[in-house]
Amino acid sequence: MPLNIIEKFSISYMQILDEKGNVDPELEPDLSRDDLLKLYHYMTLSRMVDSRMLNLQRQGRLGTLPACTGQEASFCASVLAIKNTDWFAGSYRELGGRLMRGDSLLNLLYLYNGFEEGSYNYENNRTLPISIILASQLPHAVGLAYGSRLQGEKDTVALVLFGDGSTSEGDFHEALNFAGVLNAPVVFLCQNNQYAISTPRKLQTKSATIAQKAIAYGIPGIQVDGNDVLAVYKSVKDAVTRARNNEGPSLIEAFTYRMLMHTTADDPTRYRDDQEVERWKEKDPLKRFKIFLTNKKLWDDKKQLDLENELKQTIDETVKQFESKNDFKPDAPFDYVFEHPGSTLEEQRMDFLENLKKETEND
Amino acid sequence: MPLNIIEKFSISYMQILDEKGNVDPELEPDLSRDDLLKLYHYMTLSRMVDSRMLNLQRQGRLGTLPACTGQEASFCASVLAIKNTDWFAGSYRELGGRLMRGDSLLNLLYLYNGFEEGSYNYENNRTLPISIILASQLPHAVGLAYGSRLQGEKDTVALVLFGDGSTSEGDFHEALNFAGVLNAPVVFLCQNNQYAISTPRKLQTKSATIAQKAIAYGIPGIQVDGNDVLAVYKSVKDAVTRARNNEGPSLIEAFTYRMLMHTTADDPTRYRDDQEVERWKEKDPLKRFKIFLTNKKLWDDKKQLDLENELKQTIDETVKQFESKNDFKPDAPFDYVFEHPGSTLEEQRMDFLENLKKETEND
Amino acid sequence: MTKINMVQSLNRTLHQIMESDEKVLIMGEDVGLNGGVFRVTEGLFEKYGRKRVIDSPIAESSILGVAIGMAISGLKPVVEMQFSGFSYLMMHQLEGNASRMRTRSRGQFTVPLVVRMPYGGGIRALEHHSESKEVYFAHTAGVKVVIPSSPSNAGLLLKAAINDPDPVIFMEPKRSYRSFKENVSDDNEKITLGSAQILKRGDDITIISWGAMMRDTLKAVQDLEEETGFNPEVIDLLTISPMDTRTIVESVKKTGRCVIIQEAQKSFGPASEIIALINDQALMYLEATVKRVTMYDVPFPLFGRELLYMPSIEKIKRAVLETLNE
Amino acid sequence: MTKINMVQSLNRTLHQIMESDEKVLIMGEDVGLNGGVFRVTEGLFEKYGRKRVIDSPIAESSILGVAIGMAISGLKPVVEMQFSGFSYLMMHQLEGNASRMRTRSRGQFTVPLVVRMPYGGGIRALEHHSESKEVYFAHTAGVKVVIPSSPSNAGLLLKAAINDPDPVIFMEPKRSYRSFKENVSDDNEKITLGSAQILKRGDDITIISWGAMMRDTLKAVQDLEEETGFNPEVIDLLTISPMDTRTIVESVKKTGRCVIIQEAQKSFGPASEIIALINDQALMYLEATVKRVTMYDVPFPLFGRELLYMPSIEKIKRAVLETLNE
Ligand SMILES: Cc1ncc(C[n+]2csc(CCOP(=O)(O)OP(=O)(O)O)c2C)c(N)n1
Ligand SMILES: Cc1ncc(C[n+]2csc(CCOP(=O)(O)OP(=O)(O)O)c2C)c(N)n1
Ligand SMILES: [Mg+2]
Ligand SMILES: [Mg+2]
Repeated sequence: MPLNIIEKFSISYMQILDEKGNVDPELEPDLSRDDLLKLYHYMTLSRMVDSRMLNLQRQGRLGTLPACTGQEASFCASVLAIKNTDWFAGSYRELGGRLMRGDSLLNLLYLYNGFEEGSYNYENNRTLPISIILASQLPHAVGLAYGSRLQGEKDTVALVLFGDGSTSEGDFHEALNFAGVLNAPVVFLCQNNQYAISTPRKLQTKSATIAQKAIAYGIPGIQVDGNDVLAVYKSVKDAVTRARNNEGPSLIEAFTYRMLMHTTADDPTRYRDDQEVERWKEKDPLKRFKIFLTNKKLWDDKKQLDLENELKQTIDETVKQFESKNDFKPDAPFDYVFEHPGSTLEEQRMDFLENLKKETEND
Repeated sequence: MPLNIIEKFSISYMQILDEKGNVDPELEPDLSRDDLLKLYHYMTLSRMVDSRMLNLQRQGRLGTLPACTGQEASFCASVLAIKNTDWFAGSYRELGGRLMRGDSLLNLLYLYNGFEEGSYNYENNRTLPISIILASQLPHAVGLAYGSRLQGEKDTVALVLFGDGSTSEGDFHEALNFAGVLNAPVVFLCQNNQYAISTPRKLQTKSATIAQKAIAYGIPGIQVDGNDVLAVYKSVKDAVTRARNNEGPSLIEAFTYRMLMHTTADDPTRYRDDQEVERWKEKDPLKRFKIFLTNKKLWDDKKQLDLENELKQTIDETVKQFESKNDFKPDAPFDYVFEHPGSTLEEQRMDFLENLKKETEND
Repeated sequence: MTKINMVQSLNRTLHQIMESDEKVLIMGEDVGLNGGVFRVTEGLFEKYGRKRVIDSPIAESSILGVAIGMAISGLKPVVEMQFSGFSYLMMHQLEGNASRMRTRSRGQFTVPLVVRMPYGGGIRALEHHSESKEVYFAHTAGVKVVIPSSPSNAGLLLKAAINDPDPVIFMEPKRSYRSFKENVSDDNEKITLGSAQILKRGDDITIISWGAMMRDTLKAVQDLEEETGFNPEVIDLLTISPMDTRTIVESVKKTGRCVIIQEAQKSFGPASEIIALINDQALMYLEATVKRVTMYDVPFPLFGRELLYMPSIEKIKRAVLETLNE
Repeated sequence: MTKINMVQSLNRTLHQIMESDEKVLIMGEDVGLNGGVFRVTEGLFEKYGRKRVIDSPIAESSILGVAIGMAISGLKPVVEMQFSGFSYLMMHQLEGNASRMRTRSRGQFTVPLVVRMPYGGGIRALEHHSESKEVYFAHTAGVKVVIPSSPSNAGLLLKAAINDPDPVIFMEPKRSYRSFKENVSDDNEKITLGSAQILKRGDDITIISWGAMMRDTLKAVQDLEEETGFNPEVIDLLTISPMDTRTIVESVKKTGRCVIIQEAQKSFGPASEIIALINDQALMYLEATVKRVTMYDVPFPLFGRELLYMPSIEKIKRAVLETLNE
């Protein structure tokens, strides 16, 4: 008697817009002109802001920064697939996605200059702040999705982004498993950018894909070309639709590449060669999206130039504004420890301010 | 263009000895007469000790205890498949397996009577003590297996047991993933006894099987009838052979049932009905193993009676020995905090002993 | 009013608050159908259903992690760690997220949740079921740590913790779960987060404790009062962090002597912080060394010896007498 | 001898010990090819290969968990938590297993491993990269906690930690990683686990610190010596747990005054334990309140304000002067 096969699974790969700009018409999602242009706008903005911030960092005007160039399709097209009333939680490598969610560039500059004030998102109160403890935001997304549903929001879902390295953490496992059991409306999007700092994907896990980890939780999993806006958008949209329809969580692996350093403290030449980077340049998400838009007659060189000029100007102005501010309140870290801080903490604040006064007097 | 399927997986189920005692000759493992009888001996011992310990607990002579009845095939047949020089790590629900590994019943009684001394295994120094923090012993097994190999033991493997509920813990995930990446020679055996205290397996995870979780780590996974000694033995043996041949780790789900309470502090009637328990009685691992041995002419009623008498006598004597001992050294907990404790701890020990003296004087 | 024990008092409060506040949700291992291994959540599942009373997978880190998300979404989760000995699995969610979300987001997101956990020794439990690690939590800014000591303060403190807009670690001394009963009322203004309670006023010595040790302390005090006629001031800490410095300091200024009884291991324990506070604000009033009665710096022993290692009535009495005579 | 910084000193010790002891193994995130994010493990991967220098998956709990297994099997793992802020993910493996395996098995299994972790503020790092949580570990029986303060003691202490038969948490003050260089020798008998070091002998006041604060403390002392001619005794704690009580107590008995400088948050911090020890054994020698210079009870602020919140040379000087004049 041969062994009895009791379960069968398969994992698919989706690409719609290939490296040359060709589209698979059968899979092409129905995106409005406005949405397509918005997406291109934010991806371009993200790329430009990334390079500007790295510049500011090199000049000592910002602290340690992650670089996001190359992953724009994966974090922007996924955000396009959810609503403002949905929850969004990320790690730290989703610059353009955060800008689409209403994070202001000015605030991001404050934040990377070491001021908590930059974490406030004035436009959207359903975007969690940057989360650095890897995978720890995944259970939050499960709770957000479940919590909103329980409070009567029939439609709300949560989208959560994280990296390939983060899938090794216990919290990744617990969150996906928890979401499965609770049937929580969450979309888990792994930006597999091939590295966790210096550690390549193959040292992170022996599984052939990240997508197949979904099988462990009895939920759908798919691998998509993470540099293809259409595949990312469609896969997230499909998962969001399932979630909205109470069909539970999904895992998406966006196969992409970190073109630059992990953070400004990192030197990628220590662990990967230039040829690899060159090969991935061919797969640039912006390049092929531009061909797609041009083919659709939605884009041309003039528009490109106008956009770049416009964005450059906005960025310049924001940086100016950023550099003119230096009146952050010194005792702000005491403000939000508790809603009701109690006397010990208030006495510590007084002590802090007194100390500060003495030190200023000494100068 | 349809989606491209990039990976395919399947999960098999193995049963060799069915509930009626029928054997699948094609899959039947080659077990010697001695091994078969040893296995039956320890399974019977386990069952009898379990019931005796529960009795002692009810009389207030032991503390809180887990019950192991019903799972004997899963923990005994798996231990039979490894060598004494292999590492064994379990949780707390593998009584007969521990006895096979040289844990003395006397020591177990001391342990469950609240004395650390009972944790010492005089016969085998490759059996880790009982581990209560769920899934936390899984990474240990990975390190043991890897460490022994690195130190030149070409052959050593580690076998680690845990429950279905423990698969929800982050440590389960991290350990299996780690083992995959390190290609560590470990066999992960999940005793899926359908419950984690009161929580049924289906509230633990949405996946159809525990076995399929192996797919997340790119390692082999199989579900076996956990009440079938032959299937458990063969699956573990196969996994051990792969591990010995540097083919890496495996996950085995032994599908079994906890016939009694979670621990003596638990009342299972609160969360499951008698009919379910009755149905599982039909699947008793000892019952069908006895039919198998009888069919092989290795067993008969006389032998059964002799064995039971012999074991009862051993147990009685051990319990007597256990009850006669009451001279545990009060300051033993200071003995093994550090190899080099330093003066603070030694002063605390003096303080402890002085206090004790005063208290005895007061009496 | 009938007398009830601490489990009943906690359970009663949970029933009341689930009834009156839809935002409250219960989650943890075996808290639903089984009513919790100590039955603190008994009857809630039957009454409020599986959506508000969740039997979670065994995943302590995510029990807190998911609860953080729920809390941000507007709920008030009350989660259970089955035993405090398994709460260390969620330390990073606590230190890194629950305690910081308010400050990280400048008040945009808050985490009004309670983590309940039975803690402490003395009930003949297995390994990992007896520790007192309140310091781990108390040394974590942005988290409050509360420990009731009796049926009557347990319910009130739990209610205050659930209504607090910030994360509260609520440690339940399981040795006191069923060991005595009290009349329980719903209004005692003195029982609020952040306030210690003076159980007895006196001026010979200040005796401070909390949790299960409170009862042994009171017994020791009673014995000594009868034997020596001394007049102690007894303080029940109730909130470990932030600590009620004023009550402690004022008392020690008055008495000049102090004994602290803690179940936790000695070094780096809560008593050390109390001594530091006394040092800061009342050193010159001290007439004797502040005495600590504590567990030793060993992993908590298995139950065969636990009572030898925990502070006992006798040890407390000796420490008080020594301090009075120093 | 050429002068080297702390990173070089640690790296040098690791090279020496990997060479001389086959049992030593390195594991952690990015410790291999990349040589660690601070380059403490640089060159080891190239020399000893991927079997003894393991770039692990990102899984802090299992980095310790797997290392525990390796240690039991006979190896001496030296694992790295990339930043101490991510070490809380392994608290349960530490409290529940590493610290207890010897006692649980009555000495049958031991866990000779070292957990290295950069800790502390002052280098303009991101959130979670600046905390000082030595108390979490020090309040855990069965674990030793060591913190070097200079290139010369770092290497010696690391060697002692690796050779210790029990688990050692080795916290590296990253602010001191590259901020100064020293001549480093391999023999200084005074540098052993469990011993504090008296850096300056004096009798006016005892000044205690450790880690990165040590250097600021020494600068403050130097300034004050020049300005006031006072004669302080300066102690570098080096081992946080178990603490060198004797050195502390003897010094305070002599000076009658004490200032403790800690980077950790104030409440339930290491200084509280030092004060408790002084209370126990030297209270009657005190001529002034023992002063704590600490971080405040707030989550460690982002780097824009970190220097305002950490103990500074000026704050230390003021505290010393106040204590001298009390
Ligand atoms: C719990 C935790 N451990 C370690 C780190 C340090 N760290 C920061 S980023 C990083 C690599 C993350 O890789 P990945 O998840 O692939 O995300 P990517 O940076 O590539 O976007 C590490 C190890 C951390 N932030 N959190
Ligand atoms: C980390 C941790 N969390 C919680 C517990 C409390 N607990 C003890 S046994 C148990 C259920 C375990 O279920 P399973 O893994 O299926 O093993 P079984 O008891 O069924 O053999 C729980 C929740 C624990 N021991 N460790
Ligand atoms: Mg990555
Ligand atoms: Mg089970």
